[in-house]
Amino acid sequence: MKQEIIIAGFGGQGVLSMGKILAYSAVMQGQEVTWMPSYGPEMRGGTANVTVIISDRPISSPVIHEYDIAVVLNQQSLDKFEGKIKVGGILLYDPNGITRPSNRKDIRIYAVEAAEKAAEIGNVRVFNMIVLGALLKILPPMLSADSIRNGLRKSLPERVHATIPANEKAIETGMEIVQKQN
Amino acid sequence: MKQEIIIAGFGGQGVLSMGKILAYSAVMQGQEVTWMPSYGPEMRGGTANVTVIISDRPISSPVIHEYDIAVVLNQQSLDKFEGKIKVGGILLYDPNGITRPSNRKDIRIYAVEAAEKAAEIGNVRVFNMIVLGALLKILPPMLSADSIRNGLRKSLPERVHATIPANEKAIETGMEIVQKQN
Amino acid sequence: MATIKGSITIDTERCKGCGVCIEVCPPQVIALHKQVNGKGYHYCYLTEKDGCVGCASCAIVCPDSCITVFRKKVEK
Amino acid sequence: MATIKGSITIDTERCKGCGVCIEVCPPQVIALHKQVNGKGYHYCYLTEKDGCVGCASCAIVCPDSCITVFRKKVEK
Amino acid sequence: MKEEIRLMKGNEVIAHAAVRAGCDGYFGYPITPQTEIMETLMELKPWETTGMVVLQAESEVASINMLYGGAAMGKRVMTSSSSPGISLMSEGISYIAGAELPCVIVDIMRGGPGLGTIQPAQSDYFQIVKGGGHGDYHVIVLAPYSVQEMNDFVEDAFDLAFKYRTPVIILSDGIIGQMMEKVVLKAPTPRLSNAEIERRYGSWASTGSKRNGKSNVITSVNLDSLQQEEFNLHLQRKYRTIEKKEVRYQEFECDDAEYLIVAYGSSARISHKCVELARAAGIKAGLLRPITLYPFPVEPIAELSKRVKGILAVEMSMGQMVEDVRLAAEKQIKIRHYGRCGGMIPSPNEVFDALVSLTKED
Amino acid sequence: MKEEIRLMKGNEVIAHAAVRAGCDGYFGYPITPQTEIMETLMELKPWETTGMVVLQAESEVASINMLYGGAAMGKRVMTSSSSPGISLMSEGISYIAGAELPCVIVDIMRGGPGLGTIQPAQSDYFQIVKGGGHGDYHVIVLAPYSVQEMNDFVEDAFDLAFKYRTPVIILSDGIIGQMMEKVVLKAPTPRLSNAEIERRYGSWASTGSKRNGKSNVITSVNLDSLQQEEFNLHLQRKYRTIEKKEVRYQEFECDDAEYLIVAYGSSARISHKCVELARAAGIKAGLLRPITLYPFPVEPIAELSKRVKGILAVEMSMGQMVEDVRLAAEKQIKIRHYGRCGGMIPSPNEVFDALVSLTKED
Amino acid sequence: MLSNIQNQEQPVYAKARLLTDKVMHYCPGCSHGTLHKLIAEVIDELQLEHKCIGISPVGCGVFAYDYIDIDWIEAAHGRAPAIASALKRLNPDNMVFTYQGDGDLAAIGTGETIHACNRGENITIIFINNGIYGMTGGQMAPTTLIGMKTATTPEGRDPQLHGFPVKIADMLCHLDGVSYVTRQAVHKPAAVRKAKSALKKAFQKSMDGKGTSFVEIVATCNSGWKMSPVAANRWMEEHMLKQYPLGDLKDI
Amino acid sequence: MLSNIQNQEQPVYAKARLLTDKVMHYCPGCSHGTLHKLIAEVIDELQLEHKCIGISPVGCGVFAYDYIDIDWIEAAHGRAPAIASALKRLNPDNMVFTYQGDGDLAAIGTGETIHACNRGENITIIFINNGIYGMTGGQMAPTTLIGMKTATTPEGRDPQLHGFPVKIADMLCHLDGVSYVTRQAVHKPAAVRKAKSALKKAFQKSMDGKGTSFVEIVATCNSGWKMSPVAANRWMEEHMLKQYPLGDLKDI
Ligand SMILES: Cc1ncc(C[n+]2csc(CCOP(=O)(O)OP(=O)(O)O)c2C)c(N)n1
Ligand SMILES: Cc1ncc(C[n+]2csc(CCOP(=O)(O)OP(=O)(O)O)c2C)c(N)n1
Ligand code: SF4
Ligand code: SF4
Ligand code: SF4
Ligand code: SF4
Repeated sequence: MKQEIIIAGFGGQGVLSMGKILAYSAVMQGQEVTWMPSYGPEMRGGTANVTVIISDRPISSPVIHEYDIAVVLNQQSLDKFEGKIKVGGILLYDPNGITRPSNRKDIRIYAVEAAEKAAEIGNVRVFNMIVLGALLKILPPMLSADSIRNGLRKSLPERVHATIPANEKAIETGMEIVQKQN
Repeated sequence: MKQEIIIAGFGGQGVLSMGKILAYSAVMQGQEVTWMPSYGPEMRGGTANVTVIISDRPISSPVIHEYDIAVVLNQQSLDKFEGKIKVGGILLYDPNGITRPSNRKDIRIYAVEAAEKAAEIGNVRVFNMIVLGALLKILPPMLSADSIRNGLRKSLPERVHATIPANEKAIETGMEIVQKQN
Repeated sequence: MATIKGSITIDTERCKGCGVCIEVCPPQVIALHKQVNGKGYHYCYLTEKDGCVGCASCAIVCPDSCITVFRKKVEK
Repeated sequence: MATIKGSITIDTERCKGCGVCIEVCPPQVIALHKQVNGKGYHYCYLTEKDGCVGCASCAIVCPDSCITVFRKKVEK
Repeated sequence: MKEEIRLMKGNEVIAHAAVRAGCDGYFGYPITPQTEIMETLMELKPWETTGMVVLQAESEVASINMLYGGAAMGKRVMTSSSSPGISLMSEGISYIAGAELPCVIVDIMRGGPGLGTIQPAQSDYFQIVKGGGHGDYHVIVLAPYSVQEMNDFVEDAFDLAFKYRTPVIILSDGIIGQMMEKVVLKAPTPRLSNAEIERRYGSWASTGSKRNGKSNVITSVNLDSLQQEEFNLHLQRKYRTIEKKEVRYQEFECDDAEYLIVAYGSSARISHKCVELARAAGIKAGLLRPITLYPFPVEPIAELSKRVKGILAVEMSMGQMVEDVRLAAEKQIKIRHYGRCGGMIPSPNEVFDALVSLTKED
Repeated sequence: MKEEIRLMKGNEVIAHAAVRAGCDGYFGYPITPQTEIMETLMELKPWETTGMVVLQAESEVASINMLYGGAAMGKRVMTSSSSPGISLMSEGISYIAGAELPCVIVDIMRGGPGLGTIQPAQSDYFQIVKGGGHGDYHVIVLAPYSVQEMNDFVEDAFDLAFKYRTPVIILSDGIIGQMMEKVVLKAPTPRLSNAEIERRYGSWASTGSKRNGKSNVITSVNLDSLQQEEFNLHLQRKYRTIEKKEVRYQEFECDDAEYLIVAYGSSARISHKCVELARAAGIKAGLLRPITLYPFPVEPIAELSKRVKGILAVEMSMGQMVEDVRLAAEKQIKIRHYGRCGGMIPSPNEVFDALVSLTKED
Repeated sequence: MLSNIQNQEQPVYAKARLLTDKVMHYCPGCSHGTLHKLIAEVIDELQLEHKCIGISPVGCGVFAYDYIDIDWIEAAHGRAPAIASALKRLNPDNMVFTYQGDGDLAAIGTGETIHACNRGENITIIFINNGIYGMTGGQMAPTTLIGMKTATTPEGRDPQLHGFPVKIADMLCHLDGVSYVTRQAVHKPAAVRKAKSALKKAFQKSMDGKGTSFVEIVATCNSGWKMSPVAANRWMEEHMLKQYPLGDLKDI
Repeated sequence: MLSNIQNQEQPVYAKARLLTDKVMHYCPGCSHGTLHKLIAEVIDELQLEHKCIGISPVGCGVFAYDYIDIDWIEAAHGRAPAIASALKRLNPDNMVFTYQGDGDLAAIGTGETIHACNRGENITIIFINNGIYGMTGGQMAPTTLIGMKTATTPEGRDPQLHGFPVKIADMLCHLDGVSYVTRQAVHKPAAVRKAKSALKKAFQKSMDGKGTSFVEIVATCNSGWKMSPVAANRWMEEHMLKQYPLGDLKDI
């Protein structure tokens, strides 16, 4: 079982830490992972993305050219990665940032109104957790709820552990509100 | 016609400038020369030497392992270069710095009491010119008096040109007092 | 008596919503908009058309040179 | 009355004949020798055996630590 | 601290591994994409636990000379930087080699020349492996290809550094430095006291102790050419030993390979995937991954070059390591190079295409 | 100033040649064995005649960056140093290459590594020819072997530098730098005005003039990897042109040679003598002397390697250029290396002995 | 009424002519932008557009060349003053200035700064002191205040471990080659106006061959400081200006 | 009588115990020799022989390790303070000092000097200011006096071309990490005695963790100056000490 996932959006949307929680959850379950970010504090603005590979066998290249799943949080990212989703793969997006949705027929498309929901909850910080929840929901079943809980705990620095319940709640919310589009 | 000459002594004995005058004289006569010094202001004291090659054909290596003529002005230099004089070559030395003269039979040996003479003249600065005179005397005849005069003029910076007559005089003295030893 | 009337225009696509201009506006007539521009920033705008005194304070401190200031003597 | 009598020894092979000691010797009893040492330097020497007052000035300024100074109280 | 499984960036791991390897001091200057090494150390505050010193220097020139100092004292010291910063260390590295001092330098390469880009590259192979500084010297170069190896090679590097009294460079790039993988952090090795250092490695370091009345001097200057030559020959003998004993490499699917890819570090990761693609496509490809770039795995490549039909050197550069492959390969077989540069990362399918072209040459 | 015959040190000649070549500025820092270059310039006071600037910098790092500045302005600028000083310039050289700027750097090599010795050596071949700095770049390297060439190559170097917008390094050593030979100094070329520079070389320099309303920017940074890669590929194309068009070498007695010596700079002088000794002893030896080390004379060596029985690479190093000889030589002929190091100079008879050994290997 | 004014009148304040239309890459509220504007204005007002060469640093200011439409040279980290020295000597008619952050100028470039000043190069050095390394993500700079938290001093700068905040401008006053040293800020309209006069004076002195001018701008890096732009300006006023008080330090 | 005194008494002044028997490579009359002696004496008197590490420079002092019998590290040109910083931090019990010429410390090593001082490293920096580059054959140093002839200023240093003599000690006083700055000489017995006390104080402060001590020794390089040793001492007194007056500059 191997999943090759790209998560992409604006810097500041929490793309990298979402990827990290996902990856850590897999580690907690004894799987192999690679988490490969775009980087560069030397460059302000622009988009950020992270490639997460989860596998039960050692992973060769952390750099890949096509994905099982793409999570895109703005139009630029959709434009960039839409064509790189494998046939039969999954696209997950938040309609809020998207002006021209995908019309690929050979993939499964899901939407999650995470930005809207976060605003509704009154905590924009949990935006990426809602997206993560949505992703976990549509991911082939490989991560147990326990692993995710542990992954979350391991990923966040001690000083913000107080926010864990809110985050867990948001993940659940995401799982609930994700919607198939095609 | 080619002459491979080493001149060696203490730093401060004027070894390098003696070699330069010799070399410049050859240049004035249209010959090829190389002048290759030991160097290093970064190293105080110790011995200095210069290899001068004069030839009517282009010179390949400025670095050589045996010499037609060796001019040595202290014991260390004699010890170092005595064995590197070609059979039939020439050794010139000032007995003043030498405690153990050479007993090679296969070379011609000359002495010049340059230090003594310079002290006598009352101008220690001309010491090396006296040695140069001696060397010119015993060198195979390849440099005209004119070339030497020109070489001297070209070698010395303008500001010391007033000393030229004294130097020329010293060269003549050297020519006069050089003595064959074997 | 003549008073000075002013006005500003703001290049809302250049604006990064830093809010520095808001701070220094003496009559306090600049604010951040609820909407965001193409880069995702809440841009600022003049809240009271007639409130601007044309002092140019906002424009002087704006790091992104978004603000153009106009001024006119108006006979009261 | 007791006076101080001094004396120095000079490591003539170390000496580089710089003459710095000569300059600072209050009774002026050091000079450069006409002869040279193994390195070709005119080394210095004490010119008047009884002239040294043992002040150590020469030794203090000697860059090459060539000079050893001795001192003794002598009853006059 | 005990053995632990963590998910971490390569850069962070270097910091953790250094503390756990009993490193005595780290000296560095910020530069992307490796600044997390120093930042992690500052978070870890090892001066409060193991006593390790962590100092942000005023420049890379200062860092490398601090390293020189610490190494001269017999301490386990480390610095890290990226391409332009490493260039500034050239004189210092030559000094450290010339004074025969042990130390570890981590280079997380980015694209050059000049200020270039902060994205990953492998275009400093010549600089690191052939010698960026002046003089006849070598440094041992380890090329990790996973976050786990970023961990493991730190202690290995210190061991090699002290065994041979030589700088060891861990040569990696922005991919391995910035990516996270699962890593097993080992239980810590305590720092050594001066006395222990002396017992283990002999008394050559300038610790100030003058223990047996004999003072130690660390220097790289010798104005007597004969002595300097002798010293150089001594260095060369040491390098011959290293070339004989310390070569490390890994082979994947080489046994029956008809085509060989040679690649190190992150390029080897990507090439590994390419081998999977090739095998899936029925091409008998294999990968030889040099782990030590100096000493280069000359023998194994020579051996394989007798058996395969072609070799593809894959680097994120315009062709540097390929020269060593050419020098190693024994007969006139086809040797091709595939590279991206300037921060561009080759994807496995590009490498696959290059491999296919190679198989199609007559 | 007019054409003149003089007896001069190689170092002095560099200074004279620079002034006569219309050099606009020299920036340097003292280091043996090349300080006479700056000293001679300070004696010549060209600022009073041609207007050339001569500045003693605070360090080699400052020198190379002054050079970068002058070059960015489109001026003919030069620096000089010796091994450790050149190491300190590594970052700057990479920047100059990365910004595609023309300049001339003179390196009078001494023995390393570290502070080493001030005596002659050729142990910085790797550093200079393979790249001391980071990134995929090359510099043109000229290796004079006489004082006359020290003169001639200065103007050549400026011409090449501007033709290709690249740094050119004159790579010499303490022998050629310190020795005197007869030299013909050519009549001076006047310095170019900004307008003339623009006419000749185009308007890329940052002169401040913004003549046609367009501002010029000199930079080596590009955070967009695709663009940076494109730039790198552009550089590579330039290097291919240089490799095709600018190779220079000289052959002595190679026509009927059975044994070939390859040597550059002062080693070539010594090896030339060795060829004389060999011919006298009935050994058909020849010498190929690379004049450009980059681009290396690959073709001619490849050609000769088909005909001769063996090749001896002679360098004052422990074996650096010999790698390029190995890469160039086409078939499996014997290639041996003879070198001295640490300031030791091989004498012609030593080289001869090494050649004789080679002839005796069957 | 409003559009009325705008239509009838020339603007009294508008984007400087020499600023390009490119949106600057700086974070919202960053002092770099304000300073760029002033430089563009001063060059224009002194009619130096066709004489000016700017040297941009390695630091957030690296791309200054994209924003001010004059000739530029991008320097290696810390070396701008060496480059500027060469330029001005090679062509004394040019107006040459460097633009440098505190890591660039006061850490890695200390030597180049001091020696250009000591030689009295007729250049202007503009020094943006924001107390942090912005571009690399907020590490300690030599100018970081005691107690200030950065990525490499997560518990605040402790002088025992990390040394003291350096007042480089004060040190430079000692050098005979230096003719003008001033410390300014750009957080308020009045400060901006003063900073502009200072820049103008510095440029004028450079063109008049008076020696080196050094204009320090105490600045914010709200990203690095992890504050809002407005809060950063306030923090700067309260803390930075205590250590780095504004005003002329030398003027001869 | 003479031999009498010598036999009976212990010498009142003799070659320092920690000086080796090796004849120093310095030119006759060079201040380096005198200073070496003082350092050897101070280390002995403070009983630091088994704690001391000296960092020798690239410059005439490079072989200091051959003459003072303690542990040494030979630094790259200008970098001694960086090395010393690392040593002292890695082993605070050590007494660490650098020994640096003016080219080494005030030209190429400016950055390392200033930042070690700013960090307040508990080391002593000994600075031999002879106004010239001795080892490379007498080129201009940052400290060369105006008008002084050197190999690179054959007509005398002209500040327009070559900048001004740098008073680095005065600049260092500004740094909060610096606890003691003094300028001394070794040309006369009284000066030598004072220089020795200054060194002692500096070493003591380093061991007491008071911050950085900086001991400048105004010195001669008679070879570089092309004077006899005695004339050089006189010239130094008349000219060098005017620009570089002796005494303590900071002591906290
Ligand atoms: C030789 C070298 N070292 C380090 C770096 C990494 N680097 C880029 S910018 C920077 C410092 C930026 O800080 P500062 O100069 O204060 O400017 P700011 O970004 O705050 O404006 C550093 C260390 C580099 N590019 N080159
Ligand atoms: C990187 C580097 N640059 C230059 C040199 C050459 N060099 C050796 S000593 C020296 C300067 C010596 O002068 P100073 O520091 O004043 O000491 P002094 O010899 O006068 O005691 C220089 C430039 C070097 N060895 N290394
Ligand atoms: S100061 Fe400028 S960028 Fe900031 S909010 Fe106001 S207009 Fe926008
Ligand atoms: S001071 Fe010392 S070296 Fe100089 S002359 Fe006197 S004893 Fe000799
Ligand atoms: S990181 Fe700091 S200095 Fe850089 S642009 Fe952002 S606010 Fe400005
Ligand atoms: S050159 Fe100068 S500094 Fe060096 S030993 Fe001689 S007198 Fe002393």
